[in-house]
Amino acid sequence: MIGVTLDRVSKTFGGAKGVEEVDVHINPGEFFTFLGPSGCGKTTTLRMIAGFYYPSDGRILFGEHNVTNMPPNKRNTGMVFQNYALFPHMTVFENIAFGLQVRKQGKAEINEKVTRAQKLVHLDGYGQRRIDQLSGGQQQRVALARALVIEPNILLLDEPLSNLDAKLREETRQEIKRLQLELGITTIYVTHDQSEAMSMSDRIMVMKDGVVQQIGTPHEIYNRPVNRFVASFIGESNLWEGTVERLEGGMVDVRLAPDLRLTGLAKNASPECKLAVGQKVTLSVRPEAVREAAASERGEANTMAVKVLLSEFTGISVNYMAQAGPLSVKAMFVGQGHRMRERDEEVLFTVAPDSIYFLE
Amino acid sequence: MIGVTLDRVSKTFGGAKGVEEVDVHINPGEFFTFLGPSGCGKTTTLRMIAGFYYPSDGRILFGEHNVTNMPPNKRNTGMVFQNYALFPHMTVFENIAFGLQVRKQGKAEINEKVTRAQKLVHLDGYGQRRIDQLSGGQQQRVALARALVIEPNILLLDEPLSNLDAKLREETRQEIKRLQLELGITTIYVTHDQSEAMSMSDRIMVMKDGVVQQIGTPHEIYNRPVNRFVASFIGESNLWEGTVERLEGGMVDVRLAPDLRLTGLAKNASPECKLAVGQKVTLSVRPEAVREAAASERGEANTMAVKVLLSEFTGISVNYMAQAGPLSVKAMFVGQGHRMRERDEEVLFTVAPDSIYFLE
Amino acid sequence: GGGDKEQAASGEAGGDKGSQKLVIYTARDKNVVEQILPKFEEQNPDIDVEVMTMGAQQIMERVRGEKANPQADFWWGGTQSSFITAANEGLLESYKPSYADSIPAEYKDEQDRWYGEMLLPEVIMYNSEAVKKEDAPKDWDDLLDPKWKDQILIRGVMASGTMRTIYDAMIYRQDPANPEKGYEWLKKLDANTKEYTQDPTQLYLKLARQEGKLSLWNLQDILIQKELQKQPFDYIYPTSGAPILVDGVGIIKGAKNLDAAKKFFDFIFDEGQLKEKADKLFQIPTRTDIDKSQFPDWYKNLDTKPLDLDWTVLADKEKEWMQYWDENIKGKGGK
Amino acid sequence: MNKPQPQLAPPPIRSSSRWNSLTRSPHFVYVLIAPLFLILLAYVIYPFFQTFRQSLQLDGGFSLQNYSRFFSLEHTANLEALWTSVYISVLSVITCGIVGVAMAFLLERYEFPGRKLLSVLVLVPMALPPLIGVLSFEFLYGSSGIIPRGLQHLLHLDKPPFTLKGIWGVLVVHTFTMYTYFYMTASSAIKGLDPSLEEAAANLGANRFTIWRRVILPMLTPAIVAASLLVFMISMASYTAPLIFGIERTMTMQIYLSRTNGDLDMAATQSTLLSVVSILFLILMRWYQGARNYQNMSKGVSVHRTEVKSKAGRNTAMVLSFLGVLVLMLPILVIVLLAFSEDGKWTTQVLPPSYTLDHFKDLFTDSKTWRPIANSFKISIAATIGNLLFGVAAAYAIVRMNFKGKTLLDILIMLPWALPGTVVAVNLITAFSEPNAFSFGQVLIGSFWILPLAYFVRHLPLIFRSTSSTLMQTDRSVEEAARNLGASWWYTFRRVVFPMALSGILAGTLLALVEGIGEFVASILLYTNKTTPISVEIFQRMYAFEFGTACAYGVLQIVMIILVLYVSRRLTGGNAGSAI
Ligand SMILES: Nc1ncnc2c1ncn2[C@@H]1O[C@H](COP(=O)(O)OP(=O)(O)OP(=O)(O)O)[C@@H](O)[C@H]1O
Ligand SMILES: Nc1ncnc2c1ncn2[C@@H]1O[C@H](COP(=O)(O)OP(=O)(O)OP(=O)(O)O)[C@@H](O)[C@H]1O
Ligand SMILES: [Mg+2]
Ligand SMILES: [Mg+2]
Repeated sequence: MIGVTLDRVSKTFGGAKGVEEVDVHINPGEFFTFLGPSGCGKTTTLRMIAGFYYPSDGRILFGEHNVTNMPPNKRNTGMVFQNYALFPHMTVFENIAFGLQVRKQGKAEINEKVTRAQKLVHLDGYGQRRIDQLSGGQQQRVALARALVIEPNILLLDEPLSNLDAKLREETRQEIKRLQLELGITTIYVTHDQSEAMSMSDRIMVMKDGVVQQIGTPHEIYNRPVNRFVASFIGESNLWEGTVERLEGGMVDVRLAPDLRLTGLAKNASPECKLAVGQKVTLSVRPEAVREAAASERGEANTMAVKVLLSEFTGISVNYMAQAGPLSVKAMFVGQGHRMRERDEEVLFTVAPDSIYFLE
Repeated sequence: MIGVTLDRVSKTFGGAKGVEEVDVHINPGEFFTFLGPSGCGKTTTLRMIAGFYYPSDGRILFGEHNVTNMPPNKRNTGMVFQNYALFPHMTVFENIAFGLQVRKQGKAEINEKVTRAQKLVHLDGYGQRRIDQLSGGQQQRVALARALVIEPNILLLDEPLSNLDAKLREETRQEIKRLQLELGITTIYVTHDQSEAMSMSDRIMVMKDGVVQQIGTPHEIYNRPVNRFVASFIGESNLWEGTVERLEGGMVDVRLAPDLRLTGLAKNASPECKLAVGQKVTLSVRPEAVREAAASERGEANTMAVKVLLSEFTGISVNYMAQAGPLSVKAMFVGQGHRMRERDEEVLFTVAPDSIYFLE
Repeated sequence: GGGDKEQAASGEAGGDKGSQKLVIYTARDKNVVEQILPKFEEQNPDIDVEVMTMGAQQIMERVRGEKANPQADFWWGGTQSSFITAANEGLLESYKPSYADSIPAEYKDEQDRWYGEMLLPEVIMYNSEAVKKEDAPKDWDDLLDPKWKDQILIRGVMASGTMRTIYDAMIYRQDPANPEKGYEWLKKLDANTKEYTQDPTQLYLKLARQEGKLSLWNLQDILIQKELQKQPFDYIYPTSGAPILVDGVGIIKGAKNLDAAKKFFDFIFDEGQLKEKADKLFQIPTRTDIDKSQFPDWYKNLDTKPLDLDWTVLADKEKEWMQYWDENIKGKGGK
Repeated sequence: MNKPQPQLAPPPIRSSSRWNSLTRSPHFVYVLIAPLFLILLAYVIYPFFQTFRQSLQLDGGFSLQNYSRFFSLEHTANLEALWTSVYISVLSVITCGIVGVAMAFLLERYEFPGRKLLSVLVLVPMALPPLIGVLSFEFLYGSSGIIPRGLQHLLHLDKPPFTLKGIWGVLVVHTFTMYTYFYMTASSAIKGLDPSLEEAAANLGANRFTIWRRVILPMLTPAIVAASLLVFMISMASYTAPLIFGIERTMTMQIYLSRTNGDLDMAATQSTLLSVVSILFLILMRWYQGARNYQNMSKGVSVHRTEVKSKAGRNTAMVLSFLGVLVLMLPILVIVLLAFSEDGKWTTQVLPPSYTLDHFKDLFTDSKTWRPIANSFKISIAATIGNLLFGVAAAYAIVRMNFKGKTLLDILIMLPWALPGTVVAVNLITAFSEPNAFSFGQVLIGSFWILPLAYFVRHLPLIFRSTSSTLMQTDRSVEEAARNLGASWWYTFRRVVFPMALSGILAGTLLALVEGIGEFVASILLYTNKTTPISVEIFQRMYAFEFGTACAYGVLQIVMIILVLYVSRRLTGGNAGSAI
């Protein structure tokens, strides 16, 4: 098991900046995820760890060892490239076997390992296919198998499941997780799927425009985002601005509109947010924290009457976009118990005080 | 607006079969989705519609017009390729402008449209970049813009959002939907993301191994799947086998285990499922339909005591894998109200009779 | 190297006999070489001769390039002018043979660095199938007759020492002091010229195929083509005389096998050899001390009347005249 | 190095030694490319420097007088020659490009019966023996040629309806003999082209023509640039073709004249300017090519090529390629015809009147016949192996590595190609007639090795060009993947880079090999009796006016080359390493 340290690493492309001063220590055996909008520098960072880019600045350590200038083939990392980078002139089998052949393993051993890897990604029987005879998802699975089969010290996965269906993704995810735990592989995972990131990762690093925003466990990131960007990027969030009116007994009253006031708990505030009476703050409320209130609750604290603008059924849930005075409210109701409303209907929503989070 | 008819279309590759007897009529202006596991023939079908493969058998009609042998450039379809297929020797601007230039539009007009398209996919300012200077997601967005900008009659989208983050995907999805509605474009969408399929599609075609399983609205597919495959593929589902014990007053009692009996509504059965006492049936229960029961409910109908095997927090929900006697139970709880259980704790779960669906 | 085995196998090197070697660069064609060499080898069995055939210009280039470490010993065959150039560049060794005095001064170098081996009168050539002897032009000026328009083929002038000499001679013939007259004459010739061919082979092929009927060429080659190759060619010796070129030989400076080279030098000027060459190869020797009556008929009947030329003037003016011709006359005579 | 690692052990990181810190330095790349520059120093800079120095020297001093003489407006012959050479070269590039790319397209893009055979035959004109090759054009299209005379007889005209003359003649000869550069590079590029790009363009509404103009041709740019450079420079240095068709005012002719006149300074000046023009063209091309990216960028590997092809298109392609190959083969066929006809008998007839097997009898009864053939193969193979090693390494360095001096490297590689063969040979003679370090203390002149060396130097750019254009097309992330899987640089090269670039490497290798077998201009100045190559042998037979035998010899050469082409095709399974 080996940790990875990025020591104030930056990378610029000519004039354009790729990433800036990434400074993070990834623990041995950790499952670490890079999360961020498209073009924020995830791949760039990963490629520096793999050794394909030299950082313009900063150092990269594997354990205690400075590997900043070490050639990629000495690093013993396994990478799934975002564009797969399969060997077009080799069959599926040969692609997967490549890393093992490089390691001079025996024929029988290679055969067995490759067969196992093929099974793992549901490609048994495809060994002799040429790469151009595979579907997009199948290609991605070959790329995955190729990286996993060598059981590297560090696994670098750049959106390895983006072209797979949910079922297969789920299975593969578990398989990756199992391998990681079994072999103690340090895994760095790039994904655009927040829920995937949430459920698999030990820690997540959220980036934006090449700059790290927050590093923390999924719980921390989700429940205690450091800024508006993180709050809105990780899952849906209602972000409402208001002014603190009262601060008493750990409770905070915030006025959002002349006739709308919400009460939350003072401890639910980001480190950067100083709560004080008269201070402008941003409230972050997750859509699934919005509940439907009974008619009897009208007028009670934290309850608001809203008009439905848009409703949408996703299978597991019903999502609303609604309007409460000047505020737009996103809400999400899960499960059978809910009658779906149409556009322009009026509903009562309520938000529990402990599900309000304060941002700067 | 123009409809697309696939008239018993098949495609084989040498010996290997791609798709088999696809027979579907897509209405003018409809948003139609192909859904299925990786390698099931979605891309193949799409490529036949675009004109890159000849069907081995069957006809393809656009409206009334047989286009089976029409060259691709006459079809006025816009396609986002699964592999993007961007022109590497052109800049972002040139890539997007290509289709407009082919259509001999004026310079000013092209300029304006391309700029608009770039903005739409959040690539303003990237016009002069070379393709190899873009991140994976940015490339995908160029591919999308290139297909959208020509405002084709038929839009063929092959996993167009697979490498975008949730935020951007959401926005882009809405943009596609808006364009489709505004211009009445018939859209055929391939995705591996079930919830995306659910929320956007007018109808969905579920495929497996090149064979169509079910065609229907998202509601139908989700709530009335025709077989086990569809039930389990579209969203998570608990599939339990049991024997019908009683059939009375629209209610069905099914014994799953010596000490476990569930009651459901007879009307919730797939067309292929004949309910009769003594008949073996499969019950499909969505994880989100499983609720936690209060201790007081122990022993009541449809309530079962389970042992937690695995629990997982995804941000909006807590997911469980649990064991009830011989059955494994997946459950999903959304929202704040739930206390997360650890492995080996015992919980009471209950399933409402109207959320049980019967399959053959 | 891979060559060693070959050497032993073919027995060409035979260095173990302690025998001498002789490397000859020659612009003579294969017929000549095959005629003469065996006889030389017969006489000098201890000399191992290696002959490399190439164009005169290529010999020049090779000798020049190898100046620092000469690979060849003897240069056999080349125009007077290339020998003069080579001598001036210090590429040739002086050697005065015993019969030196029998060769007129204009056919040899004053410092004995090269000697003329044979004379090449430049004459009018015609296709004997297409033109009857009596219709053929009798003298240079007859070539300008408009009836020969597009009937004359000329070997590319600039690339050929022979042709350049003929053309210089034509200018000189008109008036060496005022080349304008010569230019006028050449302009008219150019008007009648159908094509300048790239090399002799082309010239023969085209003339045989009657793309044209006349040409200017040297006597020896015409006879070889006529007698040995059975080509339908014949010649007219111009009544006013022909420019006579000298084809020479020389020993290369720094030759590694100087003795053998000298032996070969003497051998080719040997009386018997000269006669045989005249007989079989239509060569006109430079040596004047040999009785003409022993020679074959064609030579006995030949009146080698030279044009009256001053070779120093020619050498001096050649570049200027030819450059003018190339820039202002060639291809423009018809207009 | 690559022993399997125990799974839980820390990564196999060696403690840094001095060697490691050296190899990890960003300047280490200069150590890697140093051998390339060393070879160029030894075999290009050192021999050629003399030429350039000489052009600047006058009476022992340094002077630009030669250059002012060249550009003086009094005698415009030099300038005219320069202009003629340049415009012939540009036109040649265009005509060769059209023919070569069109043939590549027909033979690569359509599958029809006989395609394999045609795609071997189409390469055969490359094997045209240099001396008789040019003559065969005369026999075909000259005023007494088969076609003009045939038409004259057929149509009962007084005169042949056309003859090949002047610029047109030069262009025809250049096109027929040089289109293979385009054909080779373009067909390997078409093989490597990502088919999904065409699909994308078609889907956006582009018709075939637009797809060609906007997508395929631009994507072939590296291949076209490579071939253009080769054709441009070799046309600039072309000597015989202009001479035959009466275009005597060319740079090569001027150089020839200066050399015969013993005006070596001027010859050096002219040579220098000739190469300067070629180098300017090279820089222009590099700039043009550098503006864009040609690497396949698609995610994953595209599905096999579009299968929608009309029957009509296929048949047209079949007929066109058959006709094309036939026309291109005509000069070869004429040589075969001549080899079987009696010398001197073919005069005013359309076709030779009498035939004979004597020429071949002569050849096959002469025990020395096979010596030159064996020599040519030996020399050419030796040189090609050198070119292969050097060319591939240099191409890889230029396309994939980051260092300063790429343009210089490129120029040095192209330099010997840009100069007339005579100049190259003479420079080599001068440089290697005495022992020195670069010849390992040997006198190379007069030895076997000078010829392979000359071929190596002259054909430096062939493999380099075609390989680098293929490399430019392939996605480099594949290499990264291999490295990531632990493959050393060499292993990656062997298992990934080489197979993926194979079609380009092979194209260049065949070009170099065949060029070598036909090489004349330098050979004639460097051969010895033991190392006489085919071309010199043919020359000597021509010189002795054994024209028929020379042609028979040419036929033998052509047959050998066809065998080489056929075998190479068999060995590589036809579409060697089509990367996509
Ligand atoms: N050229 C080919 N030759 C042979 N088999 C092929 C070829 N192209 C595709 N296939 C096979 O046809 C099946 C369908 O492929 P297709 O690309 O349509 O899948 P898909 O549904 O798009 O999958 P994905 O979601 O992974 O992209 C796959 O099993 C694939 O391996
Ligand atoms: N070679 C390059 N030249 C210039 N800019 C580049 C280059 N490569 C990447 N970039 C830019 O650097 C930024 C970061 O790119 P990177 O590939 O790391 O993004 P990413 O986070 O992986 O995005 P995605 O999720 O879309 O793959 C992007 O804005 C991209 O445009
Ligand atoms: Mg990326
Ligand atoms: Mg697909």
